[in-house]
Amino acid sequence: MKKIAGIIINCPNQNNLEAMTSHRSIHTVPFGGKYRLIDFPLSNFVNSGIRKIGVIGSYKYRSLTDHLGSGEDWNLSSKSNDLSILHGGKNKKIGEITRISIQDFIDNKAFFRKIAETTEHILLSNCNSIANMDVEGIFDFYLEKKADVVMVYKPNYTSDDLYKGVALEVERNGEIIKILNNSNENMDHFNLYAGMMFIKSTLLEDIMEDAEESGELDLIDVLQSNLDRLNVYGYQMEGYLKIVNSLKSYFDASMYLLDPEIQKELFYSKRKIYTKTKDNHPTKYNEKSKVKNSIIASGAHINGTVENSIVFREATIAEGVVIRNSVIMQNCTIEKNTEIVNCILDKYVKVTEGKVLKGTEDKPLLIKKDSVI
Amino acid sequence: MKKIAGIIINCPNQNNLEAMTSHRSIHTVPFGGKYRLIDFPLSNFVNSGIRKIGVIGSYKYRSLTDHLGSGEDWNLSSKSNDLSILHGGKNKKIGEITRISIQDFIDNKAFFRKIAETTEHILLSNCNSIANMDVEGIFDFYLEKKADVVMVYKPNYTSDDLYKGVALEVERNGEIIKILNNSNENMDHFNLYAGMMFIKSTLLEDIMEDAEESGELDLIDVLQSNLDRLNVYGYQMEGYLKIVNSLKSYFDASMYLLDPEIQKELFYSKRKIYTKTKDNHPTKYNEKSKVKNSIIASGAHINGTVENSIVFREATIAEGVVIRNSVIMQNCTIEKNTEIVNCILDKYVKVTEGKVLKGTEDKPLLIKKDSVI
Amino acid sequence: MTDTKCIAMLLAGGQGSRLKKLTKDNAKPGVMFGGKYRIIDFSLSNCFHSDIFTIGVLIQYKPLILGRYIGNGSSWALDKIDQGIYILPPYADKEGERWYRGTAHAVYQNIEFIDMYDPEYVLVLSGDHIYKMDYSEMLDYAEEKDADLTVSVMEVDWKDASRFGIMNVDEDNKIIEFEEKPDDPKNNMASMGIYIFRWKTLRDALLRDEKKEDSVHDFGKNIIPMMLEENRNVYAFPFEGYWRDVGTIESYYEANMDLLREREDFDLYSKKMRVYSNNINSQPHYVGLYASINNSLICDGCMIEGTVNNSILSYDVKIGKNAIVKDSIIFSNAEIEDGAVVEKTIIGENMRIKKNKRIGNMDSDEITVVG
Amino acid sequence: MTDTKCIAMLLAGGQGSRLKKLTKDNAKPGVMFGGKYRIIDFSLSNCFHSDIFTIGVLIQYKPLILGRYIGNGSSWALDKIDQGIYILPPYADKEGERWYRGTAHAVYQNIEFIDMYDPEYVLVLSGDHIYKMDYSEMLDYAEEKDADLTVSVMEVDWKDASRFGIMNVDEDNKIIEFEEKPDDPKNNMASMGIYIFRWKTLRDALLRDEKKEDSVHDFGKNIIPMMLEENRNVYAFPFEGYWRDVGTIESYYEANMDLLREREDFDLYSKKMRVYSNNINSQPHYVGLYASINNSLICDGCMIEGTVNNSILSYDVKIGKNAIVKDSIIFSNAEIEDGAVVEKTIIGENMRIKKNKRIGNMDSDEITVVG
Repeated sequence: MKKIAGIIINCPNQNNLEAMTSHRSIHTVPFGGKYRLIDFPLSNFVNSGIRKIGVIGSYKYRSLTDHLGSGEDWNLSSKSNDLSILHGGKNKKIGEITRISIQDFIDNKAFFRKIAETTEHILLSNCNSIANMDVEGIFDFYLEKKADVVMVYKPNYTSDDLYKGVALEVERNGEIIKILNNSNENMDHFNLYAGMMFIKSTLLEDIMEDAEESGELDLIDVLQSNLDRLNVYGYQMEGYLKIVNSLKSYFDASMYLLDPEIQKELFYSKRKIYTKTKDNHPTKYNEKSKVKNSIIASGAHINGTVENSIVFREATIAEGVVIRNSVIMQNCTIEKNTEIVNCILDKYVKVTEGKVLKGTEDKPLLIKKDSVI
Repeated sequence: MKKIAGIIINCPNQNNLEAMTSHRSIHTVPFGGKYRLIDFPLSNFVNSGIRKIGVIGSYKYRSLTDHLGSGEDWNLSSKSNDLSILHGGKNKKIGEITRISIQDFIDNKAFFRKIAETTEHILLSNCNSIANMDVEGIFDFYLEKKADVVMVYKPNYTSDDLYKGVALEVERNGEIIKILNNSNENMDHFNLYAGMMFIKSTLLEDIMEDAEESGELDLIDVLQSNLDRLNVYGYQMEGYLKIVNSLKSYFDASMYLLDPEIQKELFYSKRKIYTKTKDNHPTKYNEKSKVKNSIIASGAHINGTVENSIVFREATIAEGVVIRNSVIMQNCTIEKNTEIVNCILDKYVKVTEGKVLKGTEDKPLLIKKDSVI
Repeated sequence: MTDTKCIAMLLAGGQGSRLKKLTKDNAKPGVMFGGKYRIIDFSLSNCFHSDIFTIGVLIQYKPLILGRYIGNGSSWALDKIDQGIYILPPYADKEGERWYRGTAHAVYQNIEFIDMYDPEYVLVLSGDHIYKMDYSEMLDYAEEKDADLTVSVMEVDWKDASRFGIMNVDEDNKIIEFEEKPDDPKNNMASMGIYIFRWKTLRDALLRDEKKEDSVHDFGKNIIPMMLEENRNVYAFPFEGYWRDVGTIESYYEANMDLLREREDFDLYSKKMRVYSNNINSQPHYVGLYASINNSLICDGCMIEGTVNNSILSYDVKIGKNAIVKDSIIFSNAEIEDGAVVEKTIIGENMRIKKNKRIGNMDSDEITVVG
Repeated sequence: MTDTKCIAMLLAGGQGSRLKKLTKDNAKPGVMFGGKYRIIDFSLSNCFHSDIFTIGVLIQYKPLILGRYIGNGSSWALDKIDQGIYILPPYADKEGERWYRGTAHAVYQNIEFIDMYDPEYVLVLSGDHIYKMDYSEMLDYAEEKDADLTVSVMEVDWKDASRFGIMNVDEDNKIIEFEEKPDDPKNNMASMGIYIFRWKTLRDALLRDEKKEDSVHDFGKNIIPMMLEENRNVYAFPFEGYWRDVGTIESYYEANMDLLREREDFDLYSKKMRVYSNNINSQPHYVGLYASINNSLICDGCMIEGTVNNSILSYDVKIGKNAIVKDSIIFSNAEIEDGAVVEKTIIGENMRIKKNKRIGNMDSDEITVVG
């Protein structure tokens, strides 16, 4: 995989995650007990042997640089400059759905120059697709088809929330004949673009050059209008995919993790999901703890009842607490005799003694980072 | 030095470096053959044993994250989170001279919270002061005086360029009784604030809190108006200091490096100046090379004449070239039979065969990054 | 960086045969502890927190696992330029090939290493102790006393005193006599096996000891008695707090169980002098629908469907349905299959306890070891 | 990560006594080369560029400098999770203590290490060769040929052939005969001492060789002949390009001087398969007012006031006023004082040539070594 460079794009429509993205870019939204969203695409890259990776950031870069460092936790080497954090997010918002900003590429010409000598193919990925992808399989398909572009899709996707995404019409031979914006189309079942594509690096360079002149800055649009002259193929992925771009989809994706099958696919695969390691002690359960069907990260103290929930690193759950169907992020402190149902508690939230917090499955209650309730 | 955290500020008036700061923040302006400006304050911190360091960036963060990585080249450990790259540069421009934006601190409250437990003193430094500072000596003075703030100054400074800086009036016992903006005062000799100060962390927190209410966001102004109620002392530094904040001062500072005494003080001290290491081969001189009184970094190819100049890593100087009193940055290519005098060539400049480029000592000619002449 | 005032030499040499199967393929300091840790983590983390960044690890028995575990030292933030953790094995030179023949001989063989740093003091540590200690306080003490040798000591129960090296001191804590495992101890201040030597003095002592034919080249048996005999400045540094030698299965098991007792004198959970380790990247653990976990420590990657009580589970342990684990320590990647019962047992890495099998017994005095 | 297909075992063992003073305190692969490099940089950089990220370095002679130099492997971008460079010294286990008794025995002693990765192939390298080579091409070749053993070979001058191990091959490059230093060579295809073994086959061969009392446990003398005898698939992989064994002062000196000749077959200056090394943080070098430098390689930290011609200067070398250095190699931190003349000489680390002293002679056949 030496001739591939990977780029994780800065999803422009990140604001649907409400207060979760007010202090951080969507890349670093905490997920699954110890991860950040970007860990999934980044691990997918690394697991396929890609060692030139650019991550397009935003002006809210602190949590991103803090999380990634030089990439050593993803097995990336600072010596060989495997990981670059790129400028990003200066572009204006493009419509409602996740799309790809060509301006972000143009702003990082220095990166493209650096990788030019050794790169023939570029793998683009969203930062918010939860999946454990077989990138090598996609690449083989891309080579075999002699394609200019291969877009990965999840077939027969049933949209279970407001998000509709980019839909693809795919021929039997795999060719893509139409790219649709499904927020307009309102289809029930469709082929959802999974947020990952291979593209020839020379083609992307041409597109960047054209875009500087034409001002057409959405890569999806450019591909759609050039489908006739380019070899654009769709690769049908198997397995689990969830794109996180709304509070509801975040909550759903979290709850799906409790499904042993999905857990197995994401975490027990030979392709590991990497994240920043931390020196937490093992999680301590006391005499009164009652935990069922939950994911618990290290460094936590569990003294109460936790059901169908995700508990992040260093959270403290006091005695007499009942937590159900909730996401409790890192460093939260839940004091005695509180009840928390269908909630998402961002980092460092403190819930004081005796409080009750309840959302619904359809509208989970989000508590902002650092709040004291 | 366990109870000190160091913060390198984002000098708001960086624009005086003209095209050198159009694509990068002032932190990462290349200097002295292989360094970036930030290497000096960062090495000063590290050499005194400070291991909690924040660097306030700007929206032009790519070169900064690329240069610093996790800080391993400065002996900082990613495991113990020694180095944080902080948000910065959102504040408006405050006057003409280098001052300190309190807004940048407010925007990074998460960092201050993280260091709060272990930190009692904060060392603030500009990113553009060229000096090899004895920080331990300053700290001892600060403790001995039981000071709230110690500002380091260079006594009897003669301003040799347009830059006037912050001037301090200091009593015999070291107390500072007045802080002046010398661009207004136009003094010939004065005590120049060297861009480094110790401040009690509780005091800085109070100032941040007040600033959020009052909107008074320049730390220098705040100190000036509170001189009567605070213990603010001046520490008289010895040795070489140059603040780089204009093209002229950049050029002068570069030429001063050729002075063996200044070289010795900056580079042959026990306190080393660290920078990002690179895998360059040793510099290759050919049969025709003639080099006098110059600093040459590794990875260069020298086949011509170089006098009184600074040549950065991986520059190539062809046969028949004459370079005098100039700064040739990384990856420049100087083709045959060219003449370059009193110039600053930014990275990746290519000068084609036979060209002549001349500036003057007072007005050196700056050639922008990536230019082909 | 600033001059190196003190470097550490960590004795990780011995076979540790009293830990039985736990040291079958592994040096003693490399044995897992407290779920996610290995024994050596405690000394190495102490070094980092004490600003001691140069550590030589002297090892000749089965160094593979420990060497890979230590890696570049970055786990303990000890991956510095020109400083860090250096594995120092036996080696050959022009004079020939020599194994380490005693604790002092191992340091003698690495005089060249120490001289590269030319420190004022050398801290000698054992790799099999569980404790949190800021060595910089001991170093300050050594400087204050102008001591050639400072020995860290702690009060032990009088009834145990005869199992330790006992230091008899004057009112200034100067050691006037050292008795190795005395039948009739004069006091209960026991040596913890932590020494700070003035390097100049130690270097000289090592060179002379090496030439003595009757010496076994051991710090406790030869070097310290020699220094006392020569009237060197030898001081005791009194340490208060939790400290355990985990050289036997019983002491190893008890020290693990201490973690579940939440002792105030040994707070693994506080961020103060946090114990670092080589963190494995494993997913958060999953607790199943019918699981029950009480008073236990659980690491990342575990999948628990059964009952876990008063136990410590390392990384990636699987506990099947209706399985019961009590008062036990399970090393990483082990599996307790459905319906199996494990009591008062230490289960080694990668072991598998078959369905419905019973191992160990709560009521037994013996600790079962499976490895 | 993906499965480990091939790991490397780098033989860094021998004393290298033919390099005289250069290996006084240092293993041969640790000797400086080309100014900023050490010999081992070439093999390690090759490994990185060939996607071989797991390397065991087998060493027992004076491992201190080399071990510190290799550090965490990050210099060659080999600091991976569960992969990287591992120093493998001799060790003790329950059966006792054993030194490495031959190249094959050294690998035999580390079967446990290799088994941890369970690779399909093992690449065996020497630590004293100067060359750039993409081993992944050789690995592809080995797979294509379904070879149990692939030996990298190159054409040497016929007159030199009898100094090498010579491979006689059939038209498919299958090796049918191997002659160690034949008086009357049948061809000029010499073994470069680079082997790719199928691990299963090698493991078996090592176990059997270990039991043979008459074996010296050497790859060239025992293992390869045994495999040929047993009619294994043994193939020659023809290599074209620059390759030097730098085991003697003369060959070491010549290989250094080759760098100044800008040979097309060995481009140190290109970014392709760039040679990595453990970079020292030193300031750029300074060239004084009266200095003259021609056809030379100069590293960071040097301060040059005199004349340097056709020479290689490592880090932090000082050349005084009116000093002359010609056709010489100066190791780091050495100083040539004012007026001294150094010709055709190798000056070791930290050496100081006093004022106006003369060392070496341009016209001599001998290369002077000061160290």
